[in-house]
Amino acid sequence: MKPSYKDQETPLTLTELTRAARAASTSEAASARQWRSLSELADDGSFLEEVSQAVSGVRGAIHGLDDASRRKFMTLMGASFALAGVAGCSVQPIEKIIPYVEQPEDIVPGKPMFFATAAVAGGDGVGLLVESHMGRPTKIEGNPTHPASLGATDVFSQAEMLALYDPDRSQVVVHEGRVDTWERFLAFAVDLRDRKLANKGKGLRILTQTVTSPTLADQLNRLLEAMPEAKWHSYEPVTRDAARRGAELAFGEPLEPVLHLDKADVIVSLDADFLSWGPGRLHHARAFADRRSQGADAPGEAAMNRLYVVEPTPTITGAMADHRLPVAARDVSHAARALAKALKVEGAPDADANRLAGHETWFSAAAADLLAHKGKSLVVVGEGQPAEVHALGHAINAALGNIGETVTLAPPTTAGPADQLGSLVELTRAIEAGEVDALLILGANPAYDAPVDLNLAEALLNDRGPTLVHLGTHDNETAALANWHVPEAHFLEAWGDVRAFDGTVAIQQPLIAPLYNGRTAGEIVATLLGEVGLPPRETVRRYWRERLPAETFEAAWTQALRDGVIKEQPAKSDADADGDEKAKAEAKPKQYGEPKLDKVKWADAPTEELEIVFRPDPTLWDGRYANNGWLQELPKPITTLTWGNAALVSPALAERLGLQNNQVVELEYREAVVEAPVWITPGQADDSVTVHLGHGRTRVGRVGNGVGFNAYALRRSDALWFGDGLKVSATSKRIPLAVTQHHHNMEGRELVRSATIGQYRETPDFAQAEEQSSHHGMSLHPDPPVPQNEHHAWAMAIDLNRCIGCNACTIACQAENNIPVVGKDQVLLSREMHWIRVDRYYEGESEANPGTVFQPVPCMHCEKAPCELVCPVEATLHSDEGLNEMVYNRCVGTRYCGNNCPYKVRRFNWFHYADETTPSLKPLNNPDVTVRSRGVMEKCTYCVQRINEARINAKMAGRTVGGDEVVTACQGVCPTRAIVFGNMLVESAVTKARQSPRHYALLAGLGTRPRTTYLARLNNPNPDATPAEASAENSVEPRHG
Amino acid sequence: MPQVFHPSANTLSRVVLFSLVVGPAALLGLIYLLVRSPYQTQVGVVREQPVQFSHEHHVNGLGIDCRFCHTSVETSASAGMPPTHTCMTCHSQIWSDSPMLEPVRASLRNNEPLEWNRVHDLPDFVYFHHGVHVQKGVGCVECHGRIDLMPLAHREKPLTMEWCLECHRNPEPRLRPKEDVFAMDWTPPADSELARASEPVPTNHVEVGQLTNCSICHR
Amino acid sequence: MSGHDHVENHEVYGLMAEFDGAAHLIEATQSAYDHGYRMMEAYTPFPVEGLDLALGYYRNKVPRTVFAGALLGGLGGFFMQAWSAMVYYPHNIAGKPLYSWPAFIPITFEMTVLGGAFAAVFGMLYFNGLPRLYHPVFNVPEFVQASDDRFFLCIQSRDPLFDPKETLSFLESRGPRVISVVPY
Amino acid sequence: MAELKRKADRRPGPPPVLAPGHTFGSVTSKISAIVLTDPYDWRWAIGMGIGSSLLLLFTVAVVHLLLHGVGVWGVNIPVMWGFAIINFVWWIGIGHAGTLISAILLLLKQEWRTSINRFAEAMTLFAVACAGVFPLLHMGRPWKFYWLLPYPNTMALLPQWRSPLVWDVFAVSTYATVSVLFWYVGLIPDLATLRDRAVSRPAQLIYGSLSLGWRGSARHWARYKSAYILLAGLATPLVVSVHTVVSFDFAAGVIPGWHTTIFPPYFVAGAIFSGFAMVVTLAVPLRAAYGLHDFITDRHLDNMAKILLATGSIVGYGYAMEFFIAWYSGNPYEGFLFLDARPFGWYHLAYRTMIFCNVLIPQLFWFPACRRNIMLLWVCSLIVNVGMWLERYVIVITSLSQDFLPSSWAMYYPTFWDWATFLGTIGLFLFLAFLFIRFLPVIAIAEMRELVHEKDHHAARHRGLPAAEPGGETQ
Repeated sequence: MKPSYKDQETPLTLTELTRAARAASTSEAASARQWRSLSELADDGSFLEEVSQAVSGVRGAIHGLDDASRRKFMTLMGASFALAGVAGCSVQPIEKIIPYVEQPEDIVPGKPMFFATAAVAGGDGVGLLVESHMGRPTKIEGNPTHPASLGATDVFSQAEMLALYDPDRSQVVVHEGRVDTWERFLAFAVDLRDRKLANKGKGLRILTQTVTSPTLADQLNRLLEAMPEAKWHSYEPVTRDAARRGAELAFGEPLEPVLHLDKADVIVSLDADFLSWGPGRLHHARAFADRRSQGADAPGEAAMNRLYVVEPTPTITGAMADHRLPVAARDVSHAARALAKALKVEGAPDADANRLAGHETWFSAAAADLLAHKGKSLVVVGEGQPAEVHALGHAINAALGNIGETVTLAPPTTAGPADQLGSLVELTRAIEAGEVDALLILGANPAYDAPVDLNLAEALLNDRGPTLVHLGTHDNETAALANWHVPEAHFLEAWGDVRAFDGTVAIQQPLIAPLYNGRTAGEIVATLLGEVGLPPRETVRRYWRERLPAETFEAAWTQALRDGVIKEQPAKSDADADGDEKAKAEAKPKQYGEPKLDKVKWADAPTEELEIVFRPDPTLWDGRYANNGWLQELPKPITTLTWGNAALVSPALAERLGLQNNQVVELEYREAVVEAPVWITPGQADDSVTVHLGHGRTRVGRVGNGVGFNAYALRRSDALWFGDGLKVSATSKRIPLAVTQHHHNMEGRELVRSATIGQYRETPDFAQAEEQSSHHGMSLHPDPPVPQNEHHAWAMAIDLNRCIGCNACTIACQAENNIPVVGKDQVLLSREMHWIRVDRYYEGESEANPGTVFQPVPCMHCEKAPCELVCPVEATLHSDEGLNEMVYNRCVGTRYCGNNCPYKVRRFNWFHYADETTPSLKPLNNPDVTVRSRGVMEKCTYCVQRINEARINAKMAGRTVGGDEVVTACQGVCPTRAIVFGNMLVESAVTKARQSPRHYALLAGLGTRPRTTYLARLNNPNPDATPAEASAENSVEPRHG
Repeated sequence: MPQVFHPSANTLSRVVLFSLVVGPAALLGLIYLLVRSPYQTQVGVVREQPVQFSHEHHVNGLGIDCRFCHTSVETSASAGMPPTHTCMTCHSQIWSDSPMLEPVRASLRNNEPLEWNRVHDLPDFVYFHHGVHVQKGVGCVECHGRIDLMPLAHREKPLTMEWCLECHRNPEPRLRPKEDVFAMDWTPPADSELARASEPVPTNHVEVGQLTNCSICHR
Repeated sequence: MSGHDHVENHEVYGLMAEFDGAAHLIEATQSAYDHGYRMMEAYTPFPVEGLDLALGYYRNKVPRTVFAGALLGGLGGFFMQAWSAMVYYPHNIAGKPLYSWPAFIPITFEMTVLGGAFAAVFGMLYFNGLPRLYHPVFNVPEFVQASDDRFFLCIQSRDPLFDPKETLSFLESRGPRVISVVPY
Repeated sequence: MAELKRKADRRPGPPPVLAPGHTFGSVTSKISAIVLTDPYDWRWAIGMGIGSSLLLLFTVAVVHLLLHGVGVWGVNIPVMWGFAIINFVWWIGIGHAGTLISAILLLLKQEWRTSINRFAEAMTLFAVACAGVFPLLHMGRPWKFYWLLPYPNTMALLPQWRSPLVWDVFAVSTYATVSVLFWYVGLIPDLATLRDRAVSRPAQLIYGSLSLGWRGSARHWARYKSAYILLAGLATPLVVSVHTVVSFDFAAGVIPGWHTTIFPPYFVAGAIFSGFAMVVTLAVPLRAAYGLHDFITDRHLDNMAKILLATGSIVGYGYAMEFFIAWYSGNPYEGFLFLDARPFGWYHLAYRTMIFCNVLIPQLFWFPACRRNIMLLWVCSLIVNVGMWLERYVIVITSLSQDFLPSSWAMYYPTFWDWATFLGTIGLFLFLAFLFIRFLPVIAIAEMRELVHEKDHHAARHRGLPAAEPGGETQ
């Protein structure tokens, strides 16, 4: 194939490259082959050397995998993937065993290892532990020692696993549309450095995303010292500018609030989705849930927190609220004012009464509640609210004496410009003025996600535009405009460090050498600093060697690599306010004086118009995950929408405009027009239409291209999060939206059981309704037919009072159990494969503001499983430890079990869903789980591979498995610890849960005796709530039989 | 003339009728035998290997312990295949220029691993853990036969589910004290054979009931 | 019986008389039986009641064969299930007892019917000595009518009383339409 | 009832089961002529054309299915069974009339069965053949179907005997086998007739060997009769058992709308109902095409109409009881399904049409006029066929699409391939049926002779004369 490409004059597209690569890649190591074929494409002999050099660069870094073994590890895996997948009958084909040439000390074939690193999402770090099978990362877990993880992860960190192996990742250096090499880029970079040193960096601009990496920040600052005329801009489409500017207004300096939900009895959220958006969300979720379940296990004590939420569009935070009020985003500011007035905050302006008409009592009740809990209450303002609301929020918290108690203030964890939007605008103007001759875009994708009114793309394209260097994981919209595109290394391939919401720093260490020869931002900057060839690992080490006591450095460094968290010393002079925050966050916080409101200018938007509300997508975030099949197919909380976004409208608005679900409307905002399908969303504010960012990518890969519509096309720098004057006009077109739940009402069935804390105290066993008790243990055959294991009986309990419906369990399960992605057309046929789904039901009469409850549903592992009875071939039956086993290779696919499952948790391979052809996806599979073939049933196994591993280890050690020793994937990832799993026969978390008065089994009346059971949900509504709230209250009536 | 057939037709017709009934049964029997034959189970079939490695010579002749090459057999699911390096520890000194060992030297020279053809190959959906079997006192010989007497390695047991179950249902006769696991020629002491042979079940904490759960091997 | 006759007897299978109707055939057969003939057979286009009795045939083994077959099938079916569920590989299926006899009933029943049906058909064929595609009676040209609207009585030469002339005259005395010799 | 009586009195008497003036010879020649001497028939050609083109569609559909997997059908989660099982139950139901007519009516000495049992049995076989393909095709891995059979294997596993699907395998295969035997045994004497009347050598050889050398000897007849009666005796409970077992496929499930004890009786009734409807659907054009009015008389059609009325009403009663129990039990899930989802929900159209076709239409047959109006009868039989298909649709689809957890409710939409497979089996059915009509006697000749014989005996006894042998008059 070499000549066929050599003759080509036209530039090669990425897809051509990958196709070529795939053609070349045989059973042999996929990535290695791709390099080779690509080097042929590049028609450059030096390519192979470059590869091996890049490799030796990380020699030893990959925990002892040397070049040879690294080049072979995939082949080794190749064998075990051939092993995955259910083979047919007939004689087996001969298999190869390929040993190492020289076996690394610490690698034991068949035994996984875990390494600490950290994910960086929108600037804030989440500590991770990554499972690695013989040099091949397969699964991500949270790092318990990291404050932003506490052992849990969000959906994004889970999906990073797939992101790493994404076959559509950019794989080669591209120069002017032609494949090129890193050496040639280095030549260019070195030349650029010389030129820029000459003119003090005039005309050199660097655009990054939010940077919290101390090392990278240090590198950039050193660069700016060397080239004073150069400028560093940073832009994040989901920026926290407002929070920082709000603090600036109130305190005179840009600060970031650090929440301490564990101390808050009463929380008022002003459009703040603190459970799923913003730094430390996992930390907050845990703290919130812990407070939520105080008084839940023993009805006596009552310290359960109470949550008021005011928000334009339903979020999972709103779903957890005891009192939720949907108001337009523009009116949240008035909600804040109303509270401020009620709390007599001086300088607070009057609220426009008719904006909140009918809800006065709501606010008075909330205000009273806040007053009653001075110092133990908290007002949180959302990222999507303008600066003045944040300022007002600070004032209210100050008035309530919460600052320093439930919220502390800290300098931003982010380095670089505090006003990111401002710096992007400035950059754009400079480009337009032709003042920029070289622009380095490190990771950012402004061509896609910059506000539309900046016309950044045009500016870059016009002939006075700069030489554009783009570093990115994908050959994306911005790369298309770039003169140089350099593939960016995934963080699992890279050295680095990252700061968490509270300032804690975690070291990122690579789990594997760059699959696609990617580079980090640090490496690019290093070249400009003249540190060519300095291994990235050294860059990081050098930074920390300067900051940690020399004598103990090596120990500290190893410690940091093992724990994933680095112990900082009080900062040295030069480094920005480095060390302290962590200390501050815990110890007595430094005082920043009383917040003042005098500098605040109170904007007032015209009312009586539709407003458009922009939100980061719950699963694609700002679009960076658009090519991630797991996240595309992950149901979005609340809407359960997959594969695309929609214009969310309230039932009332839909009524008014005569809109139906799936109907396409034209959204016209200022001059821009976008076509979007409608999804009618109960709980949406009537005048607000919410659109999620991150969809409608045009150049990201096979998965993400053209999915959904691009909401950035409506987003303007003066209305980053919401704006008035949206025009909605219906069309006759329809775009079917792939939702995974079509029916939203429990039909009066006792599926999710809930009560107010008051009702709970009266009748603690409210959840154990008659239908349950009466049928309990009723059976003609009470005893199992075969002797049961006397040591182990596995069971799972899910605390609905803790579950926040974030769907992390679903994606963690997908990652652990090789669950395939099926695509939009299959989801539309309701054929999604998720083993654990999060059901969402609306409660109460009010469609405008219903109660929302979540219920994760994995396999129930019924002791009397209806599925087993009807299987004609014993493909599903019971183990002596109480597992409902599914034997894929025995299944003939009659689907009778699926029909007969009352919980509908069984999933069927209608086609051959598993992707066994894409080479780069093979290493992704968990070698301990069979890859299912076409025509077989599958379902939750309680992560039987983990049970087996634990059992085997225990047996080899001559002991029995501990009650809580086995951690299922869904349990491990859960931010709120809503899921407990273990052995019912011994003292364990699950035993405890099953004794709780809130304990109940789903559809117990059927006598299936589920091993997966639930703890009922509790709400803590304000007794003084007004009749207006009655509708919301209905949602928390206990429902007996 | 109503007589349509020749007298021979009588015999013929009866033969046909008979074979219609018996034929299918015979076919089933044939298949039954076939799936148990070496054609299917590959018992006794020697596989072509890059190097004609003789267990007989190395184990029986030189008395090298299994674990010298299969290092992780006691701890891990995979017994582990010796890296080229291991071979060269000796063969850099002895037979260092034998043409038979050229592939090994080439491997080390070019950093290209040797590619062996798997002899004991379980179906893809079966998960076998060497470590636990060794720890529970299942001798190598139970599954691999007298590999120490094989000049060229081949399968001695059929490795069918039926065969696995024989032991999983009734492990006693096939267990031995842990220290004898690697002794290829071990036989239960003559005195009260069965008693001594089944004694490892309690001492090695084998939970027999558990061994027939499907998920023990299939996940 | 004379050797001469003996030879003759071996040249013909028997003498076949053709009658118009069932009633007529029955009375002819009856008298033949009374006359002492035993080795004879009547052929009709449809089952004629009483004809077999007239021939002195009343040992029909088919029913007991069917009973045996049904019994065999039923027991076989039940024990196959019980054995494999209880002994061969006992499983915990939905917590149901290993010996779930009620669940075994349908298949036991089906196997009973199957066994009986096979016994009925193959038993009938066996006792009838079928298939027998070639048979001397087919050598009689008129015999085509046996499957249409004619009724035949054939006295075989194996019968000790058989004597070409006497038997012929006896048959003639029964007033048939035609009498033909059945060659081997 | 009284109404009926008066009508009956007003009538001179029911039409005969066999037109007068027929003799052994006339019966034999008339029926065997269809196979042996009748010239090539254009109506047959058209029918065969339709049949085989649909059969071609079937082949395409099956190949497509096997290449891609059951996902090509509209089945989803929660509705994991779709057209395949609906069609299976529908065909199996149709397959009941044949054996019922031959066996039960034989035991009940219903002489009117004689002229319709042969093609009714044939219809049974072909229907069962059509039914049989669906359980195979609907499997995720059809090539593993043999795991449902008990055979010695290296996995040390036999089928799971508690699963109704395994019962199905045994019930359906037994039913097919016994029906074939029963049908073939019935054919043997007629094959002999064809052998003797055939002119071409090949025909003689083929019919000859198939007739196993039958020569109609009295002793053979005796054993033949007892074997035939015993087969009928075995087949009778078999018929009942087969659809009972099929109904267990649903009744053994926990799904509301399935988990009910009334299923066995009302499935069996439904089966007979649809079976007879199909017999009528076939008999009417058949007798028109081949002028068999003498053998398939209005008496037959009248009786079958009455059976449609009876069984249709039983089915109606079944529906009513489901309704009542759903309300009376107070089970919320049953209640939702029967009192809400089916009559008013997503599938109310299918449900209401079903009631109309299966319960209301048959009520017409209270009126003799309707029973004797052949065209009307035929149209009604078609409607009933549709109705009974809808019944299975309602049972399978509505119950599954809305069961216990509202979160997993979803609708079911059949795809092109669902329809192709369904129509395809109709093609298979027609194809086989037309082959049968062309090459085998559609009416049991020997039994017709017997009928003639008995008729004349009765006639003779009435006249008090010795029976004149009808055989005589032919020459």
